[in-house]
Amino acid sequence: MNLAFTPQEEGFRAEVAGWMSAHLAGDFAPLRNRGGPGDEHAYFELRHEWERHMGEAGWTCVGWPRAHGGRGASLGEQVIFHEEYARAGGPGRVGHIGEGLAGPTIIAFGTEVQKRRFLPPIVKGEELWCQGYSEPSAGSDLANVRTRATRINGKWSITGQKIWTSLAHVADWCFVLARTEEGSSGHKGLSYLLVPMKQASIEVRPIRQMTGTSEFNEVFFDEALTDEANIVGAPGEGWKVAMGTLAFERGASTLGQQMAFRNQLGEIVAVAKRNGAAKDPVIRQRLADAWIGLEVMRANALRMLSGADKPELGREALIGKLYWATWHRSLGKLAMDVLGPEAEIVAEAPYGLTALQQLFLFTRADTIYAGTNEIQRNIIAERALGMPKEQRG
Amino acid sequence: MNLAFTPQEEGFRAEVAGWMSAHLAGDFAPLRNRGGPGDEHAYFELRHEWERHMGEAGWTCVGWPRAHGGRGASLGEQVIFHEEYARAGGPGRVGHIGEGLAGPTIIAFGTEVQKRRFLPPIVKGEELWCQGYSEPSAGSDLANVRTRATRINGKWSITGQKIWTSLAHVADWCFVLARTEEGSSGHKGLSYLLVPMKQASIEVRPIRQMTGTSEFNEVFFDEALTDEANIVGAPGEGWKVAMGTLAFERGASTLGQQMAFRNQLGEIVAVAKRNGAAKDPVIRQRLADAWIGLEVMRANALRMLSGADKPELGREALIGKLYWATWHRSLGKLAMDVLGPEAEIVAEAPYGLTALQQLFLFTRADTIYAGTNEIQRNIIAERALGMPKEQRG
Amino acid sequence: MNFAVTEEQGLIREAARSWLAATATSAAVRRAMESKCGYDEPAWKTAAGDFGWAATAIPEVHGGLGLGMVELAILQEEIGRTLFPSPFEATVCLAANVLLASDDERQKRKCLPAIASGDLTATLACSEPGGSIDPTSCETRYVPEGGGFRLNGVKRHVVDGDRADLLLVTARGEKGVSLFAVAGDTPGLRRTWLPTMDQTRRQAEIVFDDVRLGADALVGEEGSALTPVRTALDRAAILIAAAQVGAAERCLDMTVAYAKERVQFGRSIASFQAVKHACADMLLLVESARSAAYYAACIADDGATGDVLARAASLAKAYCSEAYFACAGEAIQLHGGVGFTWEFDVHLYFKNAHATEKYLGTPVWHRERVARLIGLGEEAA
Amino acid sequence: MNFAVTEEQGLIREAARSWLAATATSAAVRRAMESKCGYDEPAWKTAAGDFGWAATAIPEVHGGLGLGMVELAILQEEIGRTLFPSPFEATVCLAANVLLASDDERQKRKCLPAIASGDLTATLACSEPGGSIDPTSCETRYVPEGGGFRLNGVKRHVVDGDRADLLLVTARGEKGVSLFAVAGDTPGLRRTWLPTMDQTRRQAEIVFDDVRLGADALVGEEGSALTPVRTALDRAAILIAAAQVGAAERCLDMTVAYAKERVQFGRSIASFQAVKHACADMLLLVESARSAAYYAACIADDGATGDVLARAASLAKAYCSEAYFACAGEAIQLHGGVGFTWEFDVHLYFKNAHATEKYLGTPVWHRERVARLIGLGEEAA
Repeated sequence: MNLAFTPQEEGFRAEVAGWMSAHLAGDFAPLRNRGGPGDEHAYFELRHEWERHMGEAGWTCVGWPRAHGGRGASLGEQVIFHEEYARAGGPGRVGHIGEGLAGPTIIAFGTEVQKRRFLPPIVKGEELWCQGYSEPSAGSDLANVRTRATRINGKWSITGQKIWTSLAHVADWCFVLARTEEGSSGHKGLSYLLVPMKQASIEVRPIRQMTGTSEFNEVFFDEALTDEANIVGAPGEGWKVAMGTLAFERGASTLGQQMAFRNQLGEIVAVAKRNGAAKDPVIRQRLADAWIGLEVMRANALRMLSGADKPELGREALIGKLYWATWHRSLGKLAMDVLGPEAEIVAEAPYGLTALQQLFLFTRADTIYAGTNEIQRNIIAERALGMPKEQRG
Repeated sequence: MNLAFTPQEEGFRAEVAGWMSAHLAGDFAPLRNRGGPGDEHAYFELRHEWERHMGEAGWTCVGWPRAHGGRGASLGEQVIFHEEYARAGGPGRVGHIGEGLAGPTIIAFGTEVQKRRFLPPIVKGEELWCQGYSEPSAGSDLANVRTRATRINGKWSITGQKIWTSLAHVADWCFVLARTEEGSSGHKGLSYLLVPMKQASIEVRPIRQMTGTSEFNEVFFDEALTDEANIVGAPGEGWKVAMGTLAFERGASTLGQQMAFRNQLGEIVAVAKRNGAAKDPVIRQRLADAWIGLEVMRANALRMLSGADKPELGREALIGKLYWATWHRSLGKLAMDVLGPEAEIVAEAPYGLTALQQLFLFTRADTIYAGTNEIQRNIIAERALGMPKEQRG
Repeated sequence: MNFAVTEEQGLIREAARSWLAATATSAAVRRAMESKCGYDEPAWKTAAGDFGWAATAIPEVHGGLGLGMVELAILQEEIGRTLFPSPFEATVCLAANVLLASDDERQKRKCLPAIASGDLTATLACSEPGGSIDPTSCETRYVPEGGGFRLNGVKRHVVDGDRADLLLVTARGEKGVSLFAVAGDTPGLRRTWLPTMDQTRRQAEIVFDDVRLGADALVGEEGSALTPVRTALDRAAILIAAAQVGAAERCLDMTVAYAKERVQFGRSIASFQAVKHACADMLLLVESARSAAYYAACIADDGATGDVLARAASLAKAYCSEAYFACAGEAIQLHGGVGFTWEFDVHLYFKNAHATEKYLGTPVWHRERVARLIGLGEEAA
Repeated sequence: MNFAVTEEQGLIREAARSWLAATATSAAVRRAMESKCGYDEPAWKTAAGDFGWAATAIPEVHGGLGLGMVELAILQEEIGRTLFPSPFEATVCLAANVLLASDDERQKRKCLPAIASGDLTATLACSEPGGSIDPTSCETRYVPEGGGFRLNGVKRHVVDGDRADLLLVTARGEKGVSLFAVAGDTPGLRRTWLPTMDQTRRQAEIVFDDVRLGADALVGEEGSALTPVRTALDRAAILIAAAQVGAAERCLDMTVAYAKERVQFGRSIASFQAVKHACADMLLLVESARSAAYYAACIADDGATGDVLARAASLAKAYCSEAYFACAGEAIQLHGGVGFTWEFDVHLYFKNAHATEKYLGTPVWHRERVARLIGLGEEAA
């Protein structure tokens, strides 16, 4: 057990920092500290350009195996990469669903043909992905999938509705959990399909959130088509593959997320010092608590990733979502309390929120999407502690 | 809606205060601020003497109707009585189970003969009561009663075990919920029996609590007897009567309890001023919060009692137990945090706790006995909000 | 002593509730909050004038109904329940209360009847950049000039400050902090709407740039503003607390209704113990908040001022603010995905909970004041 | 960088856990805590001497094993799990650390081998009435006298202060705060056991009444005590945090086991969502506390001192203290009635959670220190 970086790792740090300072400049300079949840619309095209630029230089998918086009970075190097990326103000990545979810799933469960077809465009930042799991009537009951897919003429034909799909309006591909066995229910009879988004039989409707912006979408599939070969895993085994994807959500990409959190906390601390809130003993307690919570979150992630070679998910991995969502939501409220009465005033009429207001409002969604806090507690109790499952009605 | 006291009520206040200052003196002086949960053993005999003394002067059962020997005090007068009793340092009452639970139950559900037999000794402070509801295997599942009673020769013969029975070792009578219909289960087939405690077939074993003291007891009934007439309500209707008793637990006696809380908070504030903790901004927040919580608790009680003539229990009555137990438990922790490192040091070896340490440890039981916080939340959700009941296994 | 609502108070509540249920629908509230003026003027005229809401606590001698804080609290609770945007808070809770607490019979005669009839809207312009609600920290200055006064300074976070007909303004002069009644259209006044996260309540900044007032603008004696302003702020805080009660209860009601109807895992989610317990905790907060707000309103109706009123106001504002915020947050959580959409109403309450928590003193500020008032002395130096 | 336990560390843990499971049973812990000495002396000899626990982090040159804070944290986690009463905390976590952090090679040569072998017990006597853990607030005084020193003052809340063989005592003289190695049986020393709520840890008051010490009692230079004492306090705080992790996890394990076995309403109470969620929250706290404690231990093993060590120590102590207290409290709650009996073990952990939360700085104290160390400047004057 050792948290120190080796000289070799420190060399890698210098390399990342050097590249970032040289390249996040010029035309890319406006991207500093932009994008990410709550700011996903900012400079989208330019950020896609940035993604391709990173891909060319080999800075996407740093944790992927070299065989699949990644950099094969060690844990220490991944930590360093995310630290330096954030320190330089690297923008929210538009390719994170491909790099963090679709790609690792295809690496783990896909065919060689799929790997050759789909991985390189992710690594190069060329193709963007979105996730088609949630459905309106399902909510946290992820297995309650009503979207159907049937095989017709060498194609899968998909009909149904997905919801809470971020980046759907810009994505090239969507991984869709669809029911392929008629009459099946629950976890059974589902398949994991890769579906091209740019087709007329798919309609994307943005959902307006409490922030006034539209981070999420509804996606309507009306006999949308994809090649028969674009199924990951066997037909009917979609649930197993989908659970694999969710596990990757707990992977190294959390380090990047945490660096974004660090920047947010830094901004709040700066506000507190500017407006005098930093002298308030109660605010000081809360800022210190937020800092402690973030460091502990990082330590949790390092423990999880240090044990990533083990077959089963450690208990520290199961708590990740509940932990960060709850911490982040508190941070949003803390930001407002540091601001005091000025917290109310938006940046521009009629409803242009400041970054910290976005944080405050958007973090209320954090404890809901990708498994509510309640569902997370069920999962922890059932999987980590072996307590009885909730009864279905 | 009006919280001001009338001149007449203020006259009553003077009367109570005058009596207390004249009588809680001399031989009774050591009783000031003693007794009550966590200190129930202190001066027990003298406190029983005090109970009789109060009874003679007409200061027990002040809220009971005059017809049953009470004082028929109005809400305002009851508030005043409890305020002045506490202000004078009146000791924890040894007759509170008779006055608050057994008596009101007999008034509501008992026969005339029972009223004549049992009410006067309660009013006079002569007979003490205890409550026989909980059983070891039942816990919060109050209806899971295994204690059986059968009718033999004009008597009820009772066999079984009760637990968490305070004052069992000193009580003259116990109201016992027993199963009188063989083969029945749950709420059905129970009867509410009044059982004399001073008989050889009843054994009382104290339970040692985490405080080192024994507030509660196990009570073993081995063919214990009581007269056939000592049943309240019809055979098999014990559950309804018992629920009535629980409702009385939410009655005016909460005012007395709250005055005891007020004295405790006062002591903690005094400690804080002595040891400098009162200057600590975080402690100040918590002390203010405790004070606010107590005042709100009082306002809840006044609302509940102001609507006491209505048939159904108001929502403000259903929250009472959850509210006070949670508040009180926090107060115990606050007391320790105000004391700082000295909180650890007991009053005398080997395990003689200070009053505030008793408070800290004993209040952990508050959120458990008489319906855990979890059970209280179930009750609130189901009765006040009409949400579905928990399924039985 | 009796802490139950009287029959008359019950009727006031029922009338307000049923009218608001029909008038301040979700669609109407959204229309009003996005409109230029920020509220539905005809509806306000009906409520303030025809129903006498604005007249409630104004003495009969000044054209009012002569009722009290409990009745105002009832109206506020119902207003809060629907988030009905209106000048009620600024005009009735703040401005009328500061006039009532002053000893200036002339100004009362001049302003109160117009407020009572619903013809005049008003506000109290007291807070300044930085947002302290203590009137002693006033940095807006005045100097006597030609029999009248000249004002300079900035007020900020003034509720309805951009639209109220009459501004009651604190300013500091040689004799201390004084109060002035200033018409909204006085030359030299720059009023700027500050768009806010909670769109149901309006804030403004008001810049006084050599604003000249006549001698008759003064309210009370020079230097006498602190007491009436503090009384009005405390009474307004109690009334904000009452609005928070109604709004918090609406969050609970929406949530319970949604939970009963929403099915997941083959069950109504209302059958999950986690949902039940969260709702039970909300109920505890709602009912306790109600007790807190009406307790404080009764204290105010008993004629309390100074520290006694301050303690009751702080109790109510601290408790109800946190209760409301907790309920609104839990309401979003239990609504799940739809809870953070613009389409569902929950977010309106959440934003209002946040706005009202910050307004007229945060819970932390009020607890610190309580700490002093219950005898803990001053904070550490 | 790797944050997984090594194979060797895993073996240390397994050995400690299995021996403690057999040795520090509930009955044994209760026997020890009620005994005159407060711990099981033969068991301590076995662990400290035979197993080398006391030698763990002492350099090989002084008779130790030359391991580090992570290994000590592992032992503390296992000790905490059983509440094994022993001199480990005072002797190894406090006293050895202050000697190691000093630059006095003579004292190290003299004391460390005896500590490493388990023959010498020791403690750090630093805190005084009022309980501040900052060594700069030291009011115990010394004056040079006849080539040695004379001490006067009172130490309080000294862990093992009544029974340790050797006391490392801070005292203030003309040259600042100095450290002295004082034999427990030195004349003039009055050591009084202070019986505590948590009976598994012992506190004492030590009165220095004209205690005369030889010149060789001094540790390091005169006036040089602050740095080694602060380092030792921070390292000890990290090790207390590690013990809290093990104890908190034991609370969780006891609770889950009890919940699975206890039937109410015809169901295992582990099937109630409220119980499941409470246990899930406990697990989150336990695992995060583990991360916090070992993170800080790694920082210490990287050789951190001063502010970097302080920040890590405060993080660990604040987080683990609150996590443990929450878990112990929840454990009582979920055990229901039996949870507050003397017979069940839960109360032992609850009391220990409270005692260790207060010890070496409360969470509030540590957070305030963190606030300063993350650049928030000083508190308001």
